[in-house]
Amino acid sequence: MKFPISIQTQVLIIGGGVTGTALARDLALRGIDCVLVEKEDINAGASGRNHGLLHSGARYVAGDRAAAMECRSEGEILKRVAAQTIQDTGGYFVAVQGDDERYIADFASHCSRSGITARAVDIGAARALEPALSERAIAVFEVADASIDPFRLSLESMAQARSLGARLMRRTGVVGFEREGRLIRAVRVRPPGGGDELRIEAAQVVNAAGAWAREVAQLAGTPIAMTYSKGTLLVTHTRLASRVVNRLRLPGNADIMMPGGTVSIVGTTSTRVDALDDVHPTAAEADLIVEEAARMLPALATMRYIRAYAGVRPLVGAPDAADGRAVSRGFALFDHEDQGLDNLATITGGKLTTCRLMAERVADLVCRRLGVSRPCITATTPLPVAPECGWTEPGRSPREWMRSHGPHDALLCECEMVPRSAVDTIYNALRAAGDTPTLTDLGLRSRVGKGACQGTFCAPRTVAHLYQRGDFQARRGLAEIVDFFGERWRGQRPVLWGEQLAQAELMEALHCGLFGEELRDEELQHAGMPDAPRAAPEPDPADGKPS
Amino acid sequence: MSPAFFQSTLYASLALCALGLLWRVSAWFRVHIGPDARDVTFSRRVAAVFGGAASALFSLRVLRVLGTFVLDALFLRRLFANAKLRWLGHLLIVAGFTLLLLMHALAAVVSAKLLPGYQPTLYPYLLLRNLFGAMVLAGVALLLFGRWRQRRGLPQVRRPMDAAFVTLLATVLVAGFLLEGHKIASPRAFYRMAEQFSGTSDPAELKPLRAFWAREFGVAFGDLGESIDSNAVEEGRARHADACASCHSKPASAFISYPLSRALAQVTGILDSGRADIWLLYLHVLACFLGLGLLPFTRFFHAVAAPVSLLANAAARNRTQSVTVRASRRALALDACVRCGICDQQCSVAPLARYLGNPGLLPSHKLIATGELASGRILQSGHENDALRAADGAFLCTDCGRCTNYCPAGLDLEDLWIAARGDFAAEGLPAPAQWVQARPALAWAESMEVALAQHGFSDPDALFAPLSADRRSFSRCVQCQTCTNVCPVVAQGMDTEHGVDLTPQKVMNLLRLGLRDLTLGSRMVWDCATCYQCQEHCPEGVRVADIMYELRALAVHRLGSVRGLREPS
Amino acid sequence: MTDEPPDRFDVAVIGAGMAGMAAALFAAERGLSCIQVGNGGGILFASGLLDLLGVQPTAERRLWRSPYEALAALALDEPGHPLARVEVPSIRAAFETMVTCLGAAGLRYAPLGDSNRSVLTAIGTIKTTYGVPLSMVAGVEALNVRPPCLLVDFRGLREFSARQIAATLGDRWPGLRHRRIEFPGCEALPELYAAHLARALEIGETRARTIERLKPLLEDAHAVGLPAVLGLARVGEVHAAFEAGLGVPVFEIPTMPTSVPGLRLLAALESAVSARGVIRRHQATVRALAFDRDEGAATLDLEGVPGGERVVARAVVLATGRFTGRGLTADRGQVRESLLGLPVRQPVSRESWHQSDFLASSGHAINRAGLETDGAWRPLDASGKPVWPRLFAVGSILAHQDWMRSKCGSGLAIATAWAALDQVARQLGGNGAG
Amino acid sequence: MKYALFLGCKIPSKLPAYEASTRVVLGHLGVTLVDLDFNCCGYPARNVSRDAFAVTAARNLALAERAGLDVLTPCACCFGTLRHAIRFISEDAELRSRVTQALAAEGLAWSGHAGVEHLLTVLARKVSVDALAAAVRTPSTGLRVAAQYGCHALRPSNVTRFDNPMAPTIFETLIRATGATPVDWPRRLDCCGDPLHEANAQLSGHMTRAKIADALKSGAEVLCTACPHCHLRFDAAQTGSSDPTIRTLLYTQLLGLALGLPAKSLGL
Repeated sequence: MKFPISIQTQVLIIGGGVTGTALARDLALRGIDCVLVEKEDINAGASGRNHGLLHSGARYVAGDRAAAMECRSEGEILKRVAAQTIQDTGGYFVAVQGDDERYIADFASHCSRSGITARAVDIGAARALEPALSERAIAVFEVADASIDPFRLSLESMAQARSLGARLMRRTGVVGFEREGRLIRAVRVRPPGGGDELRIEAAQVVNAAGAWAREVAQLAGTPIAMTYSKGTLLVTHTRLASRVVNRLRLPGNADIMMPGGTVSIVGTTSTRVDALDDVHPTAAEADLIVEEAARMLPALATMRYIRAYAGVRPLVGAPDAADGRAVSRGFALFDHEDQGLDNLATITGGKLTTCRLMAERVADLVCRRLGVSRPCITATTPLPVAPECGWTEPGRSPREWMRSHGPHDALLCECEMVPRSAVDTIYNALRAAGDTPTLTDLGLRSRVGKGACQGTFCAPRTVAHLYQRGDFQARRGLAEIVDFFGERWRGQRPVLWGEQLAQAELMEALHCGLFGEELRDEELQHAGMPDAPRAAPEPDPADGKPS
Repeated sequence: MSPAFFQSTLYASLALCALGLLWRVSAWFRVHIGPDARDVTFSRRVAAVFGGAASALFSLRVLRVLGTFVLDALFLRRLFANAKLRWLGHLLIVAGFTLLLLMHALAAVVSAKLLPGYQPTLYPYLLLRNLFGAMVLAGVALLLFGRWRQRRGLPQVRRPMDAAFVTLLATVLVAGFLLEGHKIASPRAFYRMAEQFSGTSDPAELKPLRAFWAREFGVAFGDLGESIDSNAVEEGRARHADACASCHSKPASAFISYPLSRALAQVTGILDSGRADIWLLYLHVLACFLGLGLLPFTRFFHAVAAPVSLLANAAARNRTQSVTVRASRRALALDACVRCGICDQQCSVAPLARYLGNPGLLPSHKLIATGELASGRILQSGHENDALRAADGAFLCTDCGRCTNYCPAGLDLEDLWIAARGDFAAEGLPAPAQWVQARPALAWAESMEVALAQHGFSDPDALFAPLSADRRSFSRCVQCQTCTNVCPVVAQGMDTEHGVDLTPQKVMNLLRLGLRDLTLGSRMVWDCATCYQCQEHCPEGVRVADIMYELRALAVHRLGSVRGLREPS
Repeated sequence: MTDEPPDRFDVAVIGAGMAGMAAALFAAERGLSCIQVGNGGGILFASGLLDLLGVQPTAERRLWRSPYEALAALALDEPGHPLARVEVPSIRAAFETMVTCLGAAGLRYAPLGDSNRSVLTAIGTIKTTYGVPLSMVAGVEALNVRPPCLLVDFRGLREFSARQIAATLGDRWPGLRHRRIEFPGCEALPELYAAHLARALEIGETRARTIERLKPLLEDAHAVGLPAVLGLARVGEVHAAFEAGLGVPVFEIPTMPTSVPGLRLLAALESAVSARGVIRRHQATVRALAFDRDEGAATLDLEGVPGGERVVARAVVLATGRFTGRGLTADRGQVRESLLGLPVRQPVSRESWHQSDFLASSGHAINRAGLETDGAWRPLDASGKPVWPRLFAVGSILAHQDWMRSKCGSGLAIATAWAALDQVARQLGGNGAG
Repeated sequence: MKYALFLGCKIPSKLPAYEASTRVVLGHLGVTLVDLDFNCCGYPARNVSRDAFAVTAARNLALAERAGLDVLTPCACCFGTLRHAIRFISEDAELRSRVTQALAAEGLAWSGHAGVEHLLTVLARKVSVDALAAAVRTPSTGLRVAAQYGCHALRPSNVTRFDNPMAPTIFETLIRATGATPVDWPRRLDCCGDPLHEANAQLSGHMTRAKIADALKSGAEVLCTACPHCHLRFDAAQTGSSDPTIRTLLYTQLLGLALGLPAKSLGL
């Protein structure tokens, strides 16, 4: 039999969301060697499918004081150490006619009890500053909410971790654990493109797979109790307000409107789901959000929406697991020792705002187990800016492009004005790390395809550019475009009415009507060009100069 | 008044006047207006002018010049054509003053020589003097009335020096009439004359003459009883006939000063004891001399400059003239403007000036600003706003040429405005399209952010940019690039070394992204040919070109408020 | 002061996509006075290729050599399909008339035969179409034979990469080479736009310099393919000059919208209708459409015109298109006909409008939504009767078709416009023969 | 037929021939022209203030309305500007009230009545092409003429209502009426470059020269204009230029000659 290749490391991190990447950075900063395996891509799960709201904590003051206070302190820390990922927009809590008077009355005192400042604002003044607010508003409080870019946060955490020796393996899913007594000897993973399995031998294994933590724990034979809650959000065509606007009531549906750079993000919903695969937003959820959110911000009823997305919140604590060791009600850290494992830890639950703290807690556990005494310094060490990581921020690329565009820097994406130089930077960085980037990878790391046209024009332009660079060969571009639209389409479908429906029709007219992408193989047959033996991707004589 | 004093003050004021004239006239060859005039030297300009004058003198054009002098310079034909009332007032003043000057001020050298037996106190000279004075007064009244009537909301140029000069003028006239009025009624004057001509000043002895003068000449004797017996009067008439009649006609013909004297009769005693005759004389004469000396330094120098301009036009061989000549004509224009304001009324952008509240658009104001620009005054610190507004005004001119057509002084104002625009541009105050494009769009955006942080902007979107502020204006955009494809300006990017910085479609996208400030300073917005191809072709009905106009207007205000004097251009 | 009465016309065509332009053109050809309202948006997005019918049934992705056989199949599978309701001779006549008029307006097409043609697209796929402009027809031949060929693109024309096309077909077309050149005079520009290149190539000097840059790259090429930028108003002249200069057939490949062929088609159609006296109102929309109940005439109130405008027409042709054309609008609940609120045949709920797979072969249900008409192309009201005896609907607003999947966009527009105008002429007592 | 003649700023001082020929030709065709105390059409103000532009334009319209006349202008730019003002004022109630206020200060009012016509639309639609053709005495047969439409008359067509903006025919029809032969030239609908001259002389020059070259290439002997801006721009670009030049002619001159009017009276 064939012995699979083995990789050695001190710590294996499973899951490349905000927690996993923060953990990789934390460990790397403490001088610990680690490998991060991610079955898809950075922030592919809930980490990339949320508002991008840096909570002041006020949202939880009534229901969950501990979480509220965590949010407050963590929010302050991140504003210090990861300033580049944050827009300090400030936020309003707004109640409209018909909302619970009682909750409104107690709100301020609840906040002060959690040490959160909420300043009552005169409604007229508030509407002067945020004209989009409903005239049916009956109470407005100002809090220290801010917007944070989770992609930039994770990408830059991972970038620093890598610079300190950590290794990232994208599109590498865990397939099994090799246990020996109370220890996991190795974790078996499947590399990209489904090649032969690899073994990763690590002294410690951390399960930071977010919603997938249950499956991973299951594979390790240490089941944990978790439930899933699906949340859907909508992205508007233009930015509606300058501040975060929260509904002043007990957390419910569609009560946060988040200004994200040049757009606004509205949501969320919350529905129990049991399966994790094929979680996508539905028309019904979109309708629910529009109707509910329009009560705070009436313009949302007539707004053009460009897409929707859905994420799954991992909720810890099902009936049987009243877990005493949970560090907080916000998130859960399992050491699995009672389940007979001494080198596995699972960290899940929690929220974007507290990801650094979650990483710190699990890193402390891992260090204790490894006998490493170095303290956590992520609360005080600024997160370094990485050139390839800033492009997810809406509205940044236009400025960058206008500042630096030379005669050879064309825009590949017009809606979000993403220049070719940005795409090259991102692409080269991924290549430098031994990756073979896809169009979707570029989309995740930039605004390509995120604008009004949802890729109609920018996808072909970007692919043409990648062919020109010599990065794409043969029919790969077609496949990439098809995948890219597949991914984009799930997000567009629920919001296809009004102007965005016209936009989608244009997209279909171009990509089906003209390019006939749905017939890409049939047309070949039809034109008498059946599949020929694939010629080796020829080295290109043309335009040797990097274009 | 001692002749010595009179002489010395007269010569002093004459000297001052001469110097002033010299200084002002030399300015026509010194002052540079217009970039093209920069390198035309003083001597070349002098040479050109005298050369031109000479060539005119020794050609048939001399007739044209003479005609112009009579019709335009003397009888103000051009003014008559456009403003009858003002023409009349102007003529009254000029004629009245000239006649007073000849017949009264220069009596010793003119009247005395030309008119045998001339005596200022004889009929009809009393009458005429009053008449001429009255003409001047009437003229001034007419002009003031006309000026008040023509305002039509247009602000007018006002300068202290001019006001002072008008007051001086009034002083001369009023003092003159008062003096005359007082002398008619003054017993002191009577006694002085009696002494002089009948050798006695004894009231008893002069009783009859006094009676006669009191009755016939209105001398206001304080001590004369109510009843004057007619015998005394008759005796007085006889004595008058041989002693006084040769020099004195009845003053009743002085239709202004005689009634004045009646009015003063009550206070004559006081005035006499106060020697009013002396100080009124001083006032009258000194005011005249002061006026004479100051004349060249006031706008009334146009009395010299305007005719020169008109004659120069007549002397000119053809309408278009060499830079050398125009250089001097521009400087001359600054002096020759009579501030009649006809240009302002005719100005085709006058309504714009009213609505924008910027008189800098109006010719009369532009002329002043041009002068101050030439002297550099307007560019000194503290005047930044004047300078900016003046420049704004200068560049909104449409070169319609109406001001030139109507100018009574025959000034080529159009040429002056074009020259002035050149100077404004050279001083770093070019047309908006230039000063905006002197900085890259991003630089403007950043300086606006700073300004916005300090103080908001005073230009509500609803007023300046309703379309670009309303997301519905471009929320229909489907990114099809049609606007860019049909844009001739972007197309021209193909054969110029640097293309436009943004395309129309990128501008629309920046608006959609809420980054409007990034567009205001962009070359695309300011190089837009406004040909409306984009808007006409847009399949989604986005009003691209209308929005471009809006962005320019918004830029003029927002960038204008953060722009420094002298943008690098 | 002029307060004129509203102008009167035989026909008012609402919409200026392919169907609207065809309707106006055919109306004028039949000697009817005509006013046409709307922007040429739909045409700007066109590729210049005139599809008739390529795929049937779409679910099976079955491609057809002969559009007329495909039509026959369509008639069997989907008798309700608008194209299936037009007589084949009418379809032929309509296409012939259309290409003749376009040719007269300077946009010449290869003779229409009985069969579809395969052409290359800008992303390296192949498209089945029917009417092909002369400037592209050499590409059809090249694709059939696949001799050594050269594809050339211009640096800066972002959505067209010769290398991409060559790579995508490379293993099936070994002799397909690619090169990138600088467009003369644009060496310093980051972005080029097809229309500007097209206009630049109408200038002899630029054209000559471009040809000079191409010559050394020819080598063994039997034909040269370029992005569709060979002139805008002078395509024939420019194309001929390239073939003469290079000594081999030269063909254009249509680029992404807004493409030069789209602009050419728009220009040709506009001058065709304009030359035939059709009154055009661009950037204007019909705010209100009222029918005189005693069936005399319809009154159209236009907006977007200062002070508005009112015209009267004896017949009205609705060619307002679908969602991009704004003939149909959808809110979250349902699809509406924008102008008159006519009943729209549509799927029950938004959830069922679109498939979860963008390229799903069966196509999206909403694409088959649209207006129901009677045999005379008259839209029906809720009770199933014609809304007004002389209100007709043509083109993509009609129900029971998915032109994007069937590759029948132009066919649908041209054929239904022709058929509807037959009815109009009949109703107005004009010469229906045309 | 009676109109208030709106000459605008350029014609009287820079192109008197246009005023002369317009008066002579229209007089000859029985169109009465009335002169009112008009001011600038408002165009320059569009770059500065929407309101100032609207008020300035509205003042002219108010004057015409007071005289009970429609406006006829030979300037494409004034024509477009006045039509735009009508649109802005009619679509924006707040603007309308500000304009009304400003006009009232001068004792003026505009109810939206006075219409605005361009010289060519009056000739083609009011006088009618047939009437022109009938009046022609000395047709300029065989003269190949390129029609310069002028952007602001043509677009945006919904505002100007001049002709089909993509494929206009009115100018060619009018040229045919004079017996001359209109030539088809690709760039006939392009901008002449004049509006750009202040902002970017180089760019403007390119556009002007491109048009002249295209007209020549298309075999035109005469470049016929109906706008002072286009006309002056073409002349300016050709004076002292080494490139081949083309003769420019105002349409009123072309027509006047065909009507047999003395060249001198047409400013030729």
